[in-house]
Amino acid sequence: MKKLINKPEDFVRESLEGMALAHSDLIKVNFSPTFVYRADAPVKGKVAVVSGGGSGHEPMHGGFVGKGMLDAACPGEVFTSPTPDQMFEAAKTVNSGAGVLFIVKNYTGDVMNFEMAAELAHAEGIPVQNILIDDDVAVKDSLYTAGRRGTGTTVLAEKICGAAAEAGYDLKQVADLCRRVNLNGRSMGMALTSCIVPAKGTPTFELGEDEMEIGIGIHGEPGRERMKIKSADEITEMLALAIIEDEAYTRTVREWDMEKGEWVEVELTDEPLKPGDQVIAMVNSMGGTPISELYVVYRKLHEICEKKGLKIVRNLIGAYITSLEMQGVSITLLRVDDEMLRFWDAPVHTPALRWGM
Amino acid sequence: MKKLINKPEDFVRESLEGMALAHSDLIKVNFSPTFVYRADAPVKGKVAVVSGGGSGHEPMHGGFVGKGMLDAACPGEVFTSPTPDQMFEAAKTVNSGAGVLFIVKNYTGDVMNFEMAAELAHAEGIPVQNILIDDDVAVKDSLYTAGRRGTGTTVLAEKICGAAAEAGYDLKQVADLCRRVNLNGRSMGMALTSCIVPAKGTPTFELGEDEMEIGIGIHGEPGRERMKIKSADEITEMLALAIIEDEAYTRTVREWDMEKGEWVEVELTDEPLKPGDQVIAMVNSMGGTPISELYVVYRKLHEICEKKGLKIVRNLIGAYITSLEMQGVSITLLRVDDEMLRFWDAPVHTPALRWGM
Amino acid sequence: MTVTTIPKDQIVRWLRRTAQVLEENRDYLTQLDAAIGDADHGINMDRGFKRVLSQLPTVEDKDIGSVLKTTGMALLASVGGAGGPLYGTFFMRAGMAVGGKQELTAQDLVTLLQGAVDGVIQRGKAQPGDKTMVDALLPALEALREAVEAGDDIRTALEKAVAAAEKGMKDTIPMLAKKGRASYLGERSIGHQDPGATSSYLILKALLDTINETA
Amino acid sequence: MTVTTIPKDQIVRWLRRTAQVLEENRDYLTQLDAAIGDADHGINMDRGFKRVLSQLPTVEDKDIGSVLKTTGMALLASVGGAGGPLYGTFFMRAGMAVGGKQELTAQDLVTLLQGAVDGVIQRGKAQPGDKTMVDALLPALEALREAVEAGDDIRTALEKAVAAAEKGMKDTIPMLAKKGRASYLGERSIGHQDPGATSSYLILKALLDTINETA
Ligand SMILES: Nc1ncnc2c1ncn2[C@@H]1O[C@H](COP(=O)(O)OP(=O)(O)O)[C@@H](O)[C@H]1O
Ligand SMILES: Nc1ncnc2c1ncn2[C@@H]1O[C@H](COP(=O)(O)OP(=O)(O)O)[C@@H](O)[C@H]1O
Ligand SMILES: [Mg+2]
Ligand SMILES: [Mg+2]
Ligand SMILES: [Mg+2]
Ligand SMILES: [Mg+2]
Repeated sequence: MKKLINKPEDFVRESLEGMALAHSDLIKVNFSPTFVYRADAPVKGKVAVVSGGGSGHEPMHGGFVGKGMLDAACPGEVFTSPTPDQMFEAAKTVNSGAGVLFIVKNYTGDVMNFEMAAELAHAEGIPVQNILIDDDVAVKDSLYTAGRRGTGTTVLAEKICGAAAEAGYDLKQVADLCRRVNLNGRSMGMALTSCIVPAKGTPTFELGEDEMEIGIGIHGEPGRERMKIKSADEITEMLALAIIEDEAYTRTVREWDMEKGEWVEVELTDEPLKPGDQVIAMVNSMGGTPISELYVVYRKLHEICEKKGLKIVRNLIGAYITSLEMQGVSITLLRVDDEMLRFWDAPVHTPALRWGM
Repeated sequence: MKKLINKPEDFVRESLEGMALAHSDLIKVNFSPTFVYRADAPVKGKVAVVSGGGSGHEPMHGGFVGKGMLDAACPGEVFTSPTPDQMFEAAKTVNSGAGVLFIVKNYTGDVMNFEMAAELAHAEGIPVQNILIDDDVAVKDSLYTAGRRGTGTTVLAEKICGAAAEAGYDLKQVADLCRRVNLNGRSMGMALTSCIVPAKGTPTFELGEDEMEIGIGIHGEPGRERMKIKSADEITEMLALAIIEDEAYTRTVREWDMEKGEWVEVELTDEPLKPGDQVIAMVNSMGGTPISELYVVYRKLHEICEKKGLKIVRNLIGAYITSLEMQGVSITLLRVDDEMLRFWDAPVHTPALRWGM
Repeated sequence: MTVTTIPKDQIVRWLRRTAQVLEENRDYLTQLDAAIGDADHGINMDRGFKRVLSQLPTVEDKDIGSVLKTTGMALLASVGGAGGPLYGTFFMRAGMAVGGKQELTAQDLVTLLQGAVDGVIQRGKAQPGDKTMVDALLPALEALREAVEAGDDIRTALEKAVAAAEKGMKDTIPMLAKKGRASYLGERSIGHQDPGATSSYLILKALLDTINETA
Repeated sequence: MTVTTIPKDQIVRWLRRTAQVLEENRDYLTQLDAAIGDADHGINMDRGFKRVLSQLPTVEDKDIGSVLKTTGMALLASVGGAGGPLYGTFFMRAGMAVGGKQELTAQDLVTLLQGAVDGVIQRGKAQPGDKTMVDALLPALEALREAVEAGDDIRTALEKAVAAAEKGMKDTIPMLAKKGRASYLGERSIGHQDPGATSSYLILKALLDTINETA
């Protein structure tokens, strides 16, 4: 197993310890239970934005804790959703009284654990909202699956909602904005190589020397289709068209009704992208793909968007939501309006994303 | 070959085209000859800082072109030094009259090509200085080799000298500062896997499943020693101690005498690190190693520096000077004084490095 | 020998045996999860039951309900993923179902498993046939109930329950997953045994083996 | 048949043949460079001579000096790495050494190679034995000069020069590199043939083959 780690069981902790040492001006890390939080938390009067998920997707989420983005992040074991006690303790630590938004990627484990955490927070008197991110167009239907997975849009939602919270939005407003970001964001990814979960020590899946996997998840789950490797342009076209030509998607999600103190089912439908839309385009490395290749992908994506009448008004190119050392790429297109764009542009200072300060 | 590319011979161009599209607010790219330059070049009254080298080390150097860092970068083919015409055209484009500093990594090819470029620039009446970066402690002697290679310190030198130029330093001052940064910076790297040069299509070297290469260069050149993979802590210790315990190193370099218009040989000696020194610590991915592992390395590096009485006053952790998709890490320690630190902290806005604006 | 009650120390021994069995099957379960999931189920369950082991000493002298609830809490706070809330709920609800007892009758065992399986279904919303742990648990519960109603002793009833769990586990192989991570695979999930159904079978079998050992 | 002069069109044919030979040996040279360098020498030289091919038509009707200098400039602007400035200098200095001639005598050929090799040594500062292209070029130059001084015709003299280059190339195998990228390997550079010495041999051999073809 070719990794810079010590014992696999120490990997997540040691990585977080390193991050805490490197960014002590921005973040602190709590252990047992484990969570990363803003060094200046709780920030008076501000809604706290909290996310979390399995480790192995770094810099997400811990690398996005700081000014203008997340107040806390709860890292689980590698590719394993964190546990409710982590989320609950994080919420207690960063809640300033204005409440907590949990941004939850739609995976069975994450959903269930964050639901239990919301119940705990509510019982403690903390106003809480859970908003799901389910943007992965590789998953086609929601009736016969656990629904679309949460992938790249998560990064953009964390940035935009973090800025809105910083700007004084209340909990309902931040939650509404987050839901709206999710309904406007779509992603799809692919892998050239499998990653290796440290505790397992061998590749999660085997790909032939000339094979790739399309529609991969961020946990090294097999994707929708395995095929011979194609050129960067062809791959970009497959991913981009799957996103751009995706139909309206309807799903039923559970959200927390703060008044009633119970879960309510909400039906949500998004609107396909259409000519004239303004988008933020993210070209994301799965971890092992260097930025030079991401630019090759961006070049083609730009061309396709132009042809389709989509205007890329901002871009984010790099390794933001990864699968350990997996080689591959994911593309996210987020249709934005002025409000989202304003919060995108707002200053941010976290270990992994920084501008304007 | 598992890469997101089209034809190997188009890789460098297409990657640069993608970068230009993504960062049109910051940079422009010229082709035939190829160079990346600041969108607002030439910047009136400012010394122009120019670097270059083989491609495959992205984001270096093109990703460091922008406000507060490089004025231009000349990318060669993958792992192949660029040619004098690229450097000369870049110099003509960004020279505002205050002259051009060429920051040159010490590889035979880079040195010879930049020397020819300096001669061309001089002939054209452009004041020019070439400063070598040779910081790789894996290379022991300078008498029987081409001398120490230029590695991680290059990134730090480009940031610091870029800020000094932005602050109004004249050519001699920027060159002197660059030389001083080089004499205070030391690096060492290692590889867990080989990279694949696109045009070649197969790994540059073969490493067994349980092997690693210590003291690797950034071109996939074999390193000093091949051994069984060790733990992250042991690897960090090997690299850090090689840097910290390195003796004074003396080399003769050629610098350009602007008055005489000829090359002069200069003997330079650096001073070993000693307790009490303040350092900037860079933990750099060779391209395929994810940031989670870099933090594991940083954790141990921090501990070692503390034990050795070195104070890490700033850090930079990520993929900055890479070897395509190679997995591995390099460590750079740069002893800083107040002047260097001030320029390090100064605002910078480039595709790959950004803070304060 | 007929077994009419399960005393608390056998419940504790069951949990310890489960920890051992899951350690032994760590790679096997993980391998199953690699095929249709994310290659962590065995790792997660092993980590979770190690935590259970570390907490058992603090409740060993309490009642069966406390032992099981503590087990559930330990799993909830250490397993993570889908398995954590599901098995956490399984054991917490099992504990709540039998309350402060020091030993369980055959009927108590039915009540326990009923509470546990109800909890899993409420939490995860899986239907039979969705290719989840429910496909091992529900047949086991039915078999146990029928056997106890028919007058079988605990050991015989459990033997039937475990056989049903094993069959349920194997029956997941041809199923197309509709819940959890495997559901993303669609048709490609067919032909693989569900890791969660497998761990459920192992956990139930560990109870039978514990009883056989002492009986 | 004795060959007493090399007309310009043979020089042009030499350069075309060199382009072809380097294309054929692209992988071989790259493989040699992979062992002790950075796996690009063949790729670089192939790219460089493709550029030469594209520029030859613009100078074909000029003198030999112009043809060679254009070749050097094309290499300088397209090869990069260490090979670029070295072979760029090689051909530029070769061109400068023979100036405006339309054909070369044996003595001209010595002058040409002398200028070329001097240029490489001045630019790269390599000593014989440093395991570089100089180890093929210098013996070739010596052999050529001696043969011409002894009265050999061009073909015989070139045969000796190419043989010396080949021996020099092979002699780099046991050498420890002291210049260029291979020098970082120290002892580990021993046992590998230098890629630059190999390309130098191939370039000289291409000249001999061109002459043999027409003679
Ligand atoms: N909604 C659900 N209801 C019941 N069981 C489920 C559900 N979703 C997943 N499972 C079970 O969980 C198992 C996977 O557990 P685990 O690997 O620990 O979690 P994760 O999928 O989060 O990595 C599956 O094999 C399946 O049996
Ligand atoms: N200082 C030098 N003088 C002469 N030849 C050299 C020198 N340094 C390197 N070489 C030659 O250059 C060859 C490598 O060329 P190439 O691979 O194109 O460049 P790079 O090493 O920059 O990748 C070596 O095999 C050697 O023969
Ligand atoms: Mg998991
Ligand atoms: Mg090279
Ligand atoms: Mg799993
Ligand atoms: Mg080379």
